[in-house]
Amino acid sequence: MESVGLSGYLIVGAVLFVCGVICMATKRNGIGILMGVELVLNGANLNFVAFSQHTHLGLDGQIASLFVIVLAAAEAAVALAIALNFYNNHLTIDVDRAADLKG
Amino acid sequence: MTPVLAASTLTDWIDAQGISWLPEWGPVVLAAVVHVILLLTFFGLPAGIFIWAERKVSARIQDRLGPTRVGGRFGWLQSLADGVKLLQKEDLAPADSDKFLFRLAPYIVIVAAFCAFMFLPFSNGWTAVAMDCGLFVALAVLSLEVLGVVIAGYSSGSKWSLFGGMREAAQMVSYEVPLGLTAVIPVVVAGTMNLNDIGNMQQGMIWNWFVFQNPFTFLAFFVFFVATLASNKRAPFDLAEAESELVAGFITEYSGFRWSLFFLGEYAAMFFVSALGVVLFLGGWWTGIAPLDNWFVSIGESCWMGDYIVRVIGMKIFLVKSAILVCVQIWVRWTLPRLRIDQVMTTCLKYLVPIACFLFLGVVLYPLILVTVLGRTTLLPGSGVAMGERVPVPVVEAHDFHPEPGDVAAETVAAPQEEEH
Amino acid sequence: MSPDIYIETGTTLKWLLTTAWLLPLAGFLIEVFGGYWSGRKSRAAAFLAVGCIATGFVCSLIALLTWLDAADLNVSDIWQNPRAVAAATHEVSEATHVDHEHDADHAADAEHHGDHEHAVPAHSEEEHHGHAAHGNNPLKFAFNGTFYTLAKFGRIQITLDYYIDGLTVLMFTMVTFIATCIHLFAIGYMSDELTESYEDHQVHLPGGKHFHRPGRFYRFFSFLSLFCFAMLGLVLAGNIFQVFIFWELVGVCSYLLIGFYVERKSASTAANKAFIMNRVGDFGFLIGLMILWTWFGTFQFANTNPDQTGEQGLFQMVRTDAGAIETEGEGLNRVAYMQSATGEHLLGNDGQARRIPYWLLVVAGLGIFAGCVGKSAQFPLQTWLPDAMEGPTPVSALVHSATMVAAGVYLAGRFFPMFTPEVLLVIAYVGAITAFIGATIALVVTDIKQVLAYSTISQLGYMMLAIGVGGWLAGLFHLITHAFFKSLMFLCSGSVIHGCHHEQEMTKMGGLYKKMPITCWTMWIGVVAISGLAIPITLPYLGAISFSGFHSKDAIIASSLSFSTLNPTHSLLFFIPLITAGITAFYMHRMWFMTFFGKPKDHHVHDHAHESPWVMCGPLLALSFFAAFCAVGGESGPLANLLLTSEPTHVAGGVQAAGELGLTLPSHHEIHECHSQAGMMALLAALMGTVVAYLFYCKQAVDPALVKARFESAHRFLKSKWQFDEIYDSMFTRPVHVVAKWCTGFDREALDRFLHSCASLAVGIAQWDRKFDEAVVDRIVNVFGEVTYAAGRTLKGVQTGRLRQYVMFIAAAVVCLFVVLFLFLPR
Amino acid sequence: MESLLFTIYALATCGAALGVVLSQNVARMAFWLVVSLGCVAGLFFMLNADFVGATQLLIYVGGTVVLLIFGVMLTASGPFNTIKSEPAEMIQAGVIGIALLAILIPTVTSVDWVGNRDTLSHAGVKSPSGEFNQQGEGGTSRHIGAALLGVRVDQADASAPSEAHEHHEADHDHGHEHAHGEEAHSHAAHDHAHAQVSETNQASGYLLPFEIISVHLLVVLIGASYLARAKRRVEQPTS
Repeated sequence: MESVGLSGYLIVGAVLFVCGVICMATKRNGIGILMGVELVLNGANLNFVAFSQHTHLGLDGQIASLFVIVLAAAEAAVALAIALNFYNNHLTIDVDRAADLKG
Repeated sequence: MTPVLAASTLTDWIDAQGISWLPEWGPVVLAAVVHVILLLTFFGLPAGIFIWAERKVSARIQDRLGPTRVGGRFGWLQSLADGVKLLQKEDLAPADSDKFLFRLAPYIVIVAAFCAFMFLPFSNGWTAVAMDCGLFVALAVLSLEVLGVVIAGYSSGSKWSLFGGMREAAQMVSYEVPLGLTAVIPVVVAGTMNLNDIGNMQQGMIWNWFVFQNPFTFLAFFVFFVATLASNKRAPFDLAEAESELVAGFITEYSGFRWSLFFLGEYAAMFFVSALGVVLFLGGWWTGIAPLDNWFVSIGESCWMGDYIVRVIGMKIFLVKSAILVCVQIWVRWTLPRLRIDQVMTTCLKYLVPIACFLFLGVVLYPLILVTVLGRTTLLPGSGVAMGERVPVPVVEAHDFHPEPGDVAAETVAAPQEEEH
Repeated sequence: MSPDIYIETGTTLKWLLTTAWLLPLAGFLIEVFGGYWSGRKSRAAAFLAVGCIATGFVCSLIALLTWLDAADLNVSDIWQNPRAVAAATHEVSEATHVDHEHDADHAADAEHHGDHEHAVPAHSEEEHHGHAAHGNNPLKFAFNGTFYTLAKFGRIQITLDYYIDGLTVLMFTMVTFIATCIHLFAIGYMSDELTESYEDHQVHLPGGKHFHRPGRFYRFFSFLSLFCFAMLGLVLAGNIFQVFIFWELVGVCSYLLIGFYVERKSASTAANKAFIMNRVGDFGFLIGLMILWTWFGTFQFANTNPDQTGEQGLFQMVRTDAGAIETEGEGLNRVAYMQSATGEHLLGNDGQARRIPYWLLVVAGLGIFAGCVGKSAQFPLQTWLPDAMEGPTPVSALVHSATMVAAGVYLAGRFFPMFTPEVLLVIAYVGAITAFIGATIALVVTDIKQVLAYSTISQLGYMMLAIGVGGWLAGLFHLITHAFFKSLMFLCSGSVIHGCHHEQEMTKMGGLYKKMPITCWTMWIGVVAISGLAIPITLPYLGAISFSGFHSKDAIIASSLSFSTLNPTHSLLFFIPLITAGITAFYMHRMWFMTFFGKPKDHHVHDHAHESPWVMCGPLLALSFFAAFCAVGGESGPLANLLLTSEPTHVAGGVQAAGELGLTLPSHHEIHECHSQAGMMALLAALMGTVVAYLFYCKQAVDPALVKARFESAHRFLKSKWQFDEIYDSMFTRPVHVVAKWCTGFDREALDRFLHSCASLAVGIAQWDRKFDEAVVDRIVNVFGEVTYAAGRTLKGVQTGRLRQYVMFIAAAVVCLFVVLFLFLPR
Repeated sequence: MESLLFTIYALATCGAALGVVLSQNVARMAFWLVVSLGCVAGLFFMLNADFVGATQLLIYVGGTVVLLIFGVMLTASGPFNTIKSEPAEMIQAGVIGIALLAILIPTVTSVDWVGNRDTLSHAGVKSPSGEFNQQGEGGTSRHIGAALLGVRVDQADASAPSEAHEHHEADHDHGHEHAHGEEAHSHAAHDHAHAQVSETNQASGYLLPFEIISVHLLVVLIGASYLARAKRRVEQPTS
């Protein structure tokens, strides 16, 4: 079987990353932003694993991606808690309303 | 020419036939098709049978007769008749619903349940996808099922459904923890996550089954069973579709074919977790009577097609064990009252999780304690294989000599073991 | 005795006595912590305390029997076969001998009683040949061991030990028995306290009211239990340091119990007095301890375990096998050699023989004895004991007559091997003086408890005297007998006081014998016993017809007579006790007659008097039995024989021209020779005293008031207790006050002024510092703050608070960076 | 075959990611996210990282996304309400996104990865990692576990001091060792010991980070449950 090569995976990762960034930049829904973050992390993960397979990174890449997955779960939990708190206080999840500290 | 039953995978066999006109991806696709067809059988048939069994068992428990007419006696074709009826119904979607997701949800459920079957060994070596971390992937795939339920609940546009979906989400996320922990316990005992290896390790007399391996695994099996009940939304944990509170929970708005897909998924998942329990704890495809097993194996070695016959026998044993577990699930459902949602969460978070953690700790420490106290890793002298010795040595194949990186890597893996001698 | 049996017996005794010892502690803890929750009207504490101490008594009794068995001193043996030396030299009755053959010398005696010697090889061997079966042990035989090691400093260590011999077991039995009786008595006596609101008639509040407080029944019993624990611990202790610990604990209990009616000024003062007086003695004790620790490196009495090669005890180091102190040199250069287990000189780390300056040994002995002086209320520290009568009467009976004050005598007896002849002489003189002073004061006091208190002082002096003159047996014999009859008399007085509604003045009593017959006649037994009266007829095996006090006092007089015969310069040591014996008989009968006979002097008291309840009379009867018969058989009786088992080896044979002063201590044989003579003289003196008292106070043949008027100055002198309190006041208290005043002045004038000037200086500096702070430091900080604030204000606009905009900025910035990189970075 | 699968997965991934960006309904976003992440898991499987793929499925898809949907349900103020972004913002974001892509993709493609790898290995920076898992067998879980403990399957050969030595060591293969007799055995043992030492110098394992992350996770969960616990809702002035 011929190899797809590293570039293909990296491009997919880049697309994921960019989508995530756009998601973060455009969504007014707090949870939407969270999803954007997840996309960005996944883009990074994909890069890690691809490098792990195709370059000298070796298992380090896989382990790093494992750590990223676990930390992303933690991040999601905290972010969700914050979102719920925010919702409790503002009765909406629109992050544009989160401007209480604006000078 | 490699005999079909001796090939390690179907792909190998088809490759070995040397059919020249097949494209390069041909054998893989062909094998996939065959596997899917086989699995669909195991996916659909038992589900149908169990739906029928549920009706009969519940009827008997309630001192009724249940279906009696369809198919002559015992109403054994009742499931089929139901299916036909459901297929004929109109495919409805409520006006307020998110139609796209609403239509999609049942497929997610059914696909998740089906995919889990790919990793299940039905008999020694009969697995569609043999993976080293088969158990892990199977559990992961099975956990996707909840997504369908939650989306179904959300997209229905009904508060009953929404509540059902939320409950399901909370319940599943919680019960995944004890389920995972107790599923890891046999892995600790076996030293591998390969389901086929785990099954093969329980060869021999009945006390070689992992459930009887030590007190911790024994308890772990029951925790596992309870957690599977909950993750399957089976009574007494069927809060997601609690008909007395939520009409029908997340399936309130569904009808016809899509409704039946949910049910098919549920019963298939029931069968799957039972089979998983059998592989992990109850000796898989072994009878638990060593002479009998040995006799089977000797048949397999002696006569033509023996290998095949033996595996078929193993599969029968396996199916019977799983069916018994499914029947226990049915029995539990029609015997115990439903819990409240807070009780469900309490059961999980305050009892099952700590118990599972304790058992996990126990099963890790148990051989150490045995070694300290008795000087060996098994309770009874000579029974079973010592736990530490069970762990398969990392695969180090003796390749032909050429300076290939992987070879040298393998060499070094062996190094630590070398040190020990 | 084989090592196996030795260990077995020792273990049995150890556990029995430990149980008896720790039970009161358990009782104390439960009472103290549980008493808080139980009601004020509950007697539970009393029952618990009685239960603990009674169980302790049973344990002690079993231990006593075990001991007798182990020592082959079974009951019939004691009666019929008086042992070895004791029997040979002390087979005494009123000038008649039961068994003439026992007059023979030791060897003949040993031959004669071959069978007996076979039974008790350890004793005979030790006594006759000085070679103990288990090494260098001047103390016949004893069990010892360690409970717990408190601290270890290299080879030397501080431990909790036990040391069990005949004396220990006997003391245990005596203490637990008397304590049991007194606990029972106290249930009745202290029943006033079973109330939520106890009115203390002796505490006067302004406005003519009396003080009210909740009853303290449980507290009383918890203190009693603690006291029992401490006393038993003292007796069981296996090293001198442990003795000191319990010594202090006993002192604390005494303090608590004397000050039980803490609201009464007199009681709290008396408690303080007792405590401080004891501190004076304990100071000496501590000096003694330090000397011993420095030179000997151990506190243990002796190590007698046959199969255990532990450190040697103090006694074994000081005395040779034969029981002598081996010395060398003269005067201050004199040194004493320490002995090793093999009978040779103990070698130090440098290979030289270990020695201790002789004078230090004397000082150590005197120091320890100073502790005994304080605890046993000997001259010159005797003044606290009469004041201690402020405590409830059971306390007086238990603590201040029978047991605690006896602890001093006990320690003097226990530590006897460490005392050099010089120390013994001091002990003897102190004892004699104390006996005389106590007795004379007792002549004139009218408070019934005070009479008994002074008689206690006097009797303790007797015991010390006996020990000082080498009559080890006599002293401890008297200790036991005295404990019984003195506690009996105190309880009787308690019964009288209780019956007369807390009236203690004898001048208001009289004619009570009809009102309270049991109390009257039990007290009579005590009075006769302490007076040493007897009928000079001898019965076989039983000796003279007499009560216990006769035998023991007889022994003391005999010892002192023998001593003064051998050392004519010290003949005063015979005459003082003889005279005192007469005085004793007089004042005891005076008290008895004044209380129970004659005409009632105060009709109010007389009319309301009543016999005490049975819970109080029962103990009286029990104690009176023992007061009468515990010493039956005299010095060949069971009690004396039991004591003899723990007598130090060197006592029996006497000591010739020992020490710097060349004193000679009488041997058993010599004491025995004086016995009949001394006995007659003592009896005569006692009879005289009795008759005079009868004439004075019963027959009214002579008016006491007339005599009082005649000897007015002497009476005043005695009444003011030989003016000890005044002397102490002017000697110690006032100078201290003056010094304190000077100190105060110095404090105020010099120290305070200096401190004040320091403070004002600091304030001045601080003011300057503050100005600097405000002008320089604060301004700098403020400038920074203002700059930062201004910067913040200007940058505020950038902070839009819109999350998505930030993301956008970041992304745009990344793009820009890349572009810049691509444009300007060389490829 | 592989490229076909890759194409499918890659397209699905990117398409679903676009779906996340473009859909306005949060629930749909979540669905697309699931599809995207699932396909990433598929890509992981294709990269022979089966353990990572399974973890991705179990934790990401099964756990995190369910949590997200849970959050969606809890914070929905009305049925299927959408908070729409302004078109201008969308355009802004799109421009920036395209600019980013335009930078990233040429960067990726312009690097000669294979050449780099060969260059590096020839320079002796690090020996080639190669296929530490046999093609198609997957089975990285055991290797990852070993790597957590510091035993590296993929980098082991780095310890070999020279090419010649490597030859020698390969000669004493595990299977044949006993046939070589005492001398060979001791020699091999010596080699292994050597390898051990240099290994410990090189890689200390990921056990400590792993433990730190476990504790971190615990802390985060407790903190999250504290944050999210029910509080009295502050009345918001309706605007």
